[in-house]
Amino acid sequence: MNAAFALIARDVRLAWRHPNEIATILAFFVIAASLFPFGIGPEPQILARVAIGIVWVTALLACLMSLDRLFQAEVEDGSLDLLVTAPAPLELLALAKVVAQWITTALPLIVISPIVATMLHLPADGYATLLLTLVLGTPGLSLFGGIGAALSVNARRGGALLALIVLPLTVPILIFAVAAVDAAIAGLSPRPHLFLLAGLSVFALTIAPFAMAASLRQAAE
Amino acid sequence: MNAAFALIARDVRLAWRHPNEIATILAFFVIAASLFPFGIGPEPQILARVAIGIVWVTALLACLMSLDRLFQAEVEDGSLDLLVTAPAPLELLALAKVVAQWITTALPLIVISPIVATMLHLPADGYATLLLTLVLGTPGLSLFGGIGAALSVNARRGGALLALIVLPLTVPILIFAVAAVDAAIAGLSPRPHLFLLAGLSVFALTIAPFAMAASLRQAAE
Amino acid sequence: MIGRASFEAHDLACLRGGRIVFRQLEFRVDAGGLLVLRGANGAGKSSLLRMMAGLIGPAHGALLWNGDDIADDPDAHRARTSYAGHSDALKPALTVAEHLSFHAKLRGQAADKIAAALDAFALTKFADLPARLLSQGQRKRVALARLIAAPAPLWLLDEPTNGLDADSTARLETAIAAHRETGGIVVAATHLDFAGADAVTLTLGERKAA
Amino acid sequence: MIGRASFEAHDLACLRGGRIVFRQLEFRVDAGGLLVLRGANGAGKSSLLRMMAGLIGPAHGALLWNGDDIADDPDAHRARTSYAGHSDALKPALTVAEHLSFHAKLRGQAADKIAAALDAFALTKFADLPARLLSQGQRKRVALARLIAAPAPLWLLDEPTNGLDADSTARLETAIAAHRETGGIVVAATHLDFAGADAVTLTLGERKAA
Amino acid sequence: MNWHRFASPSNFKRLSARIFPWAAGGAALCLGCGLYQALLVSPPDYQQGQSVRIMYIHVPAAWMAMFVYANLALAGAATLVWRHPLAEVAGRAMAPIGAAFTFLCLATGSLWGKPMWGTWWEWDARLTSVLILFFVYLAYMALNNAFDDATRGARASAVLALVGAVNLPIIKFSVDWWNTLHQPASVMRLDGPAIHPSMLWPLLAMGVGYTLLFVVLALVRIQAELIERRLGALVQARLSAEPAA
Ligand code: HEM
Ligand SMILES: Nc1ncnc2c1ncn2[C@@H]1O[C@H](COP(=O)(O)OP(=O)(O)OP(=O)(O)O)[C@@H](O)[C@H]1O
Ligand SMILES: Nc1ncnc2c1ncn2[C@@H]1O[C@H](COP(=O)(O)OP(=O)(O)OP(=O)(O)O)[C@@H](O)[C@H]1O
Ligand SMILES: [Mg+2]
Ligand SMILES: [Mg+2]
Repeated sequence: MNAAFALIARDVRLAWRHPNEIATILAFFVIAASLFPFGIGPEPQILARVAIGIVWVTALLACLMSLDRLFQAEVEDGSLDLLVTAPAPLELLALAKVVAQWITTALPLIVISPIVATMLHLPADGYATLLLTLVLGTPGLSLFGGIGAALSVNARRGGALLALIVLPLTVPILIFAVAAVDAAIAGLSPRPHLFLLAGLSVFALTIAPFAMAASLRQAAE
Repeated sequence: MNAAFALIARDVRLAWRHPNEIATILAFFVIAASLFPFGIGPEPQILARVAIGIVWVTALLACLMSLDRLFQAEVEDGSLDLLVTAPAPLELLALAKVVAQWITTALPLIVISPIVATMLHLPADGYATLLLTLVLGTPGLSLFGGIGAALSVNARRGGALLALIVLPLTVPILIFAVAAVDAAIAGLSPRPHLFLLAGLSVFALTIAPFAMAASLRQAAE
Repeated sequence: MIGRASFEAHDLACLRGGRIVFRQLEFRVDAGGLLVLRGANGAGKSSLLRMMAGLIGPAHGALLWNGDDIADDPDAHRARTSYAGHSDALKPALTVAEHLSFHAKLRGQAADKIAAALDAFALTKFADLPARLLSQGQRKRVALARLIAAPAPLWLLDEPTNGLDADSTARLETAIAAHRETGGIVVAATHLDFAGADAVTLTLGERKAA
Repeated sequence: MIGRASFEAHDLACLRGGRIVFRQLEFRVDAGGLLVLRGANGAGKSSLLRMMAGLIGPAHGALLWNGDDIADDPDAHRARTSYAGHSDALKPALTVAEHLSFHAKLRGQAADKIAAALDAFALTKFADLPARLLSQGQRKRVALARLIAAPAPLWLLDEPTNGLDADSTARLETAIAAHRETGGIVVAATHLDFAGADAVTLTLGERKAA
Repeated sequence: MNWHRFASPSNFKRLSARIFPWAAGGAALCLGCGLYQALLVSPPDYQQGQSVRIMYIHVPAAWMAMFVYANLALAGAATLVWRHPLAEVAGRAMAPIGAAFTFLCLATGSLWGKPMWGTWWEWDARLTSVLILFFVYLAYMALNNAFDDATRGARASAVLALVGAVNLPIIKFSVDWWNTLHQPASVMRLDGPAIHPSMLWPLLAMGVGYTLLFVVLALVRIQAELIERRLGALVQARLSAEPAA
């Protein structure tokens, strides 16, 4: 356990020393989301309909960008060898890396998402649920993304391959999250969708550590 | 000049060595673009309105993902030293790397973009203009992105500039491209927008080689 | 500290990329022993060290610690093994001290040997320098200082003197001698002369062995 | 091939990260000469080599080629310099032969010395192997083979024997001797004994120099 | 039962040589009869008219898309647990076939959707989950090919095949769990098929025919892959054998 906490602390510190990486991802999030008013025209009622979708898709893509190097960087500088030969379970260490990635990427995205939602005229009823879906859904994104990142270590065209692996796995998260916010805006209960969302994240949590550890052991061979 | 061609050939070979890599990036584009209907909802008339925006955001993302490591990879394996100490002008070599990136990423995207546009129900009048905007605009994306990639190699100096300057630089490209297609769909002439788009790419071409070479020389210190 | 221990290989074979790198390899080192791996480039020294570290599995045969196959209890084997490979595994933005204390915690140990580790490789004055400012040899010394920061009975060193100056090489030899005195076992691949009392040399890639 | 040439430093100083690494450095090598750089880790050998390659500028003083400051005509200096640093600069997916022929073209030369370069470092068998399958020493040999694939009068070698086995070290010494015979100049940083007739040794980081 | 006995390449070769003619003949027979029945003999639907004939292509293709994926996941488990090379090769060989069946299902479904639902494509749960299945197949193939080392590619894609297996129940039960345009199961049901025998028999014949076709294609691809691997190993051994010092 201590090993995992040490790894989380190290990764958060590393991200903190390169704040421009987080800034890049946040800037991508804001810019990608603010592009849509140009594409759709400024009518608030149409914007409002697509707002949740845009927030979620851009959040997903931004998350993906930061996952690209999650394990690849460890392989390239030789750190993976040290992680694999450490006496702590590799499952736990892989999970710790995902947690650190979530803290440094998803958390800032969640914090600024209300701003983006406002830019897109999301109806007032949707904010609370939007935040809830992000809190419940992004762990699943990061975990499935972690599987993709571990699988694509040392692969040719790692980035695009990662997207190809992760996007289909995360589509259900996207669908339930959007459905939940839609329900809230329509005055219905978002609860069933939120439960499914939480269920997906829990499911991801149960399989991701094993899938990541298995792939990383192969990568270290 | 020969050195630049050799570098383009090497990078293209590295990226396209195996034909399935092209497939990977194309599949990424298709999957990323088909994510939006999951988020936005399937109504064709709304999809049609955001189709151009989606194609362009996805193109930008694909570009960013492949630019991320454009120079960083050269620094990490020591190749940058060989490029900087080669008797060819560094401006030309940096440009060659961007050209190779454009050939391996932007070109396949342009070729497949009509399929994505069809999935998103883009009105028929928009296709020709969409292709034109991609042909005129993606060089600008790659070049501005190349500046960002070179700047972010030099983490100490101005990595944050990537977020603060380069990403906003690409926004005008997106705006003019979307405006051009919108005009074509509305039956207006897209020409003024296309001229502006071409102008931006030419502007990028005049400054990018010098900006990239300057940051790379600093990075090699 | 470690007591009696033995590390041995029986009929070991290594396959990389579908090709046999070595086979029918045998050796035995006891507590306090030093095994020096020699052989031409590509003979399989690094592969053997990675196998000893549990990073790759043997294609045939087994590695035994105190007579037990290390594959039977990989957790215990990882706890007793410290591996220092070709790469330094340094993060440019982290300081030397941060690297060492992270490594100790990663291996589940208290971060109380950092000062000793810095001292052993004359790194004390670089403790707060980020790794990106270090020279090649200084980086290598940080990688080696990990061995002291998080002690383990079995040291696996892949060309540890690469890039070290004479003074640092002497410090490494001192560290190895001290480790062996407490009953530790050291396996080191090298192309150079390596000082060490009664070291066993295993040369890979010779006709007899292949 | 190269004729009379000289490479010298006058009152050279190097600043890294706001700290003086060395100053008042003087040396001179003539055509056919070998300058061996020595000094403890962090003494500034790599920094000096990078300065000679034009990668970093001197904080003070100048490097002269045939009496002209190399900073006056950096293009000409790059054309005459071949730099082999700590890193191998290999792309895992490219083959050994592809690396060498790319390097020749990058330096504006015909790719007709590839076979000779492969032969000089016993790499002919590996010509079509992707670099990711190579061992550490084999990688280093590819990096060194670049010197032969794209000839240049001035060789700058940063710890070139790191990771090489005895046979490869001998091949490197042969290559250096052959280069010097044609009037080439070699500057090499090393911690080891380096065979070379009438080599000039420059030791960095000694009190006198600092 | 000792599976390893069948799994050695030479035993596999003998076994597949024995199966092959029967499977190929059976596939030809079933597909021939099935298509004849489906396109000419069976009655047009009282609601759907002639377009119901797409069903005989579409439905077995959908079954195969899922069936092949299940095999892929099993091969993946075998790759990871027993590390058997034949499982690796089998996964690699089956994936494109499964992707082709999935594509066939999507394409025929889309063709059928136009007359039935008035749209080529709808983002409905059943359709979407099959599209995801197709994407997972693509990702599997890309990952399998993304490494120089075939074993590494096989193991990485095996992990993906297992993770992606959750999609199978979603496809199967999407019509029950959500309100979909797509109709619920009428053949593969616990309480027996609810479909007229004149349609059921040709459908089942097509299903058997597709399965045998899959077996034939998979055997051919596995053989080809085994030969390619042996060649690759020979070439690599020649290239990288360094003379002993
Ligand atoms: C691209 C669009 C479509 C896709 C991806 C799709 C997918 C599937 C799948 C996966 C199954 C297998 C279900 C199972 O075994 O439980 C299936 C069965 C079936 N589909 Fe579709 N389908 C599509 C369009 C259509 C359309 C337009 C119709 C006709 C209205 C249709 C009618 C059927 C029927 C009758 C079955 C057999 C159900 C059974 O008896 O079990 N499908 N489809
Ligand atoms: N990029 C850098 N920025 C700032 N300082 C640096 C940088 N690289 C090296 N230094 C510092 O400059 C000094 C000289 O480093 P250099 O790499 O030249 O030493 P060296 O003699 O090659 O040592 P070694 O034998 O370890 O390779 C060291 O003290 C180092 O800390
Ligand atoms: N990842 C790999 N995949 C396939 N083959 C490899 C891999 N790494 C190394 N090899 C091959 O295995 C053999 C042994 O390599 P290894 O790195 O163990 O040699 P070594 O004795 O450490 O050499 P060196 O002295 O150059 O470091 C070499 O022929 C090499 O080509
Ligand atoms: Mg080695
Ligand atoms: Mg140095």
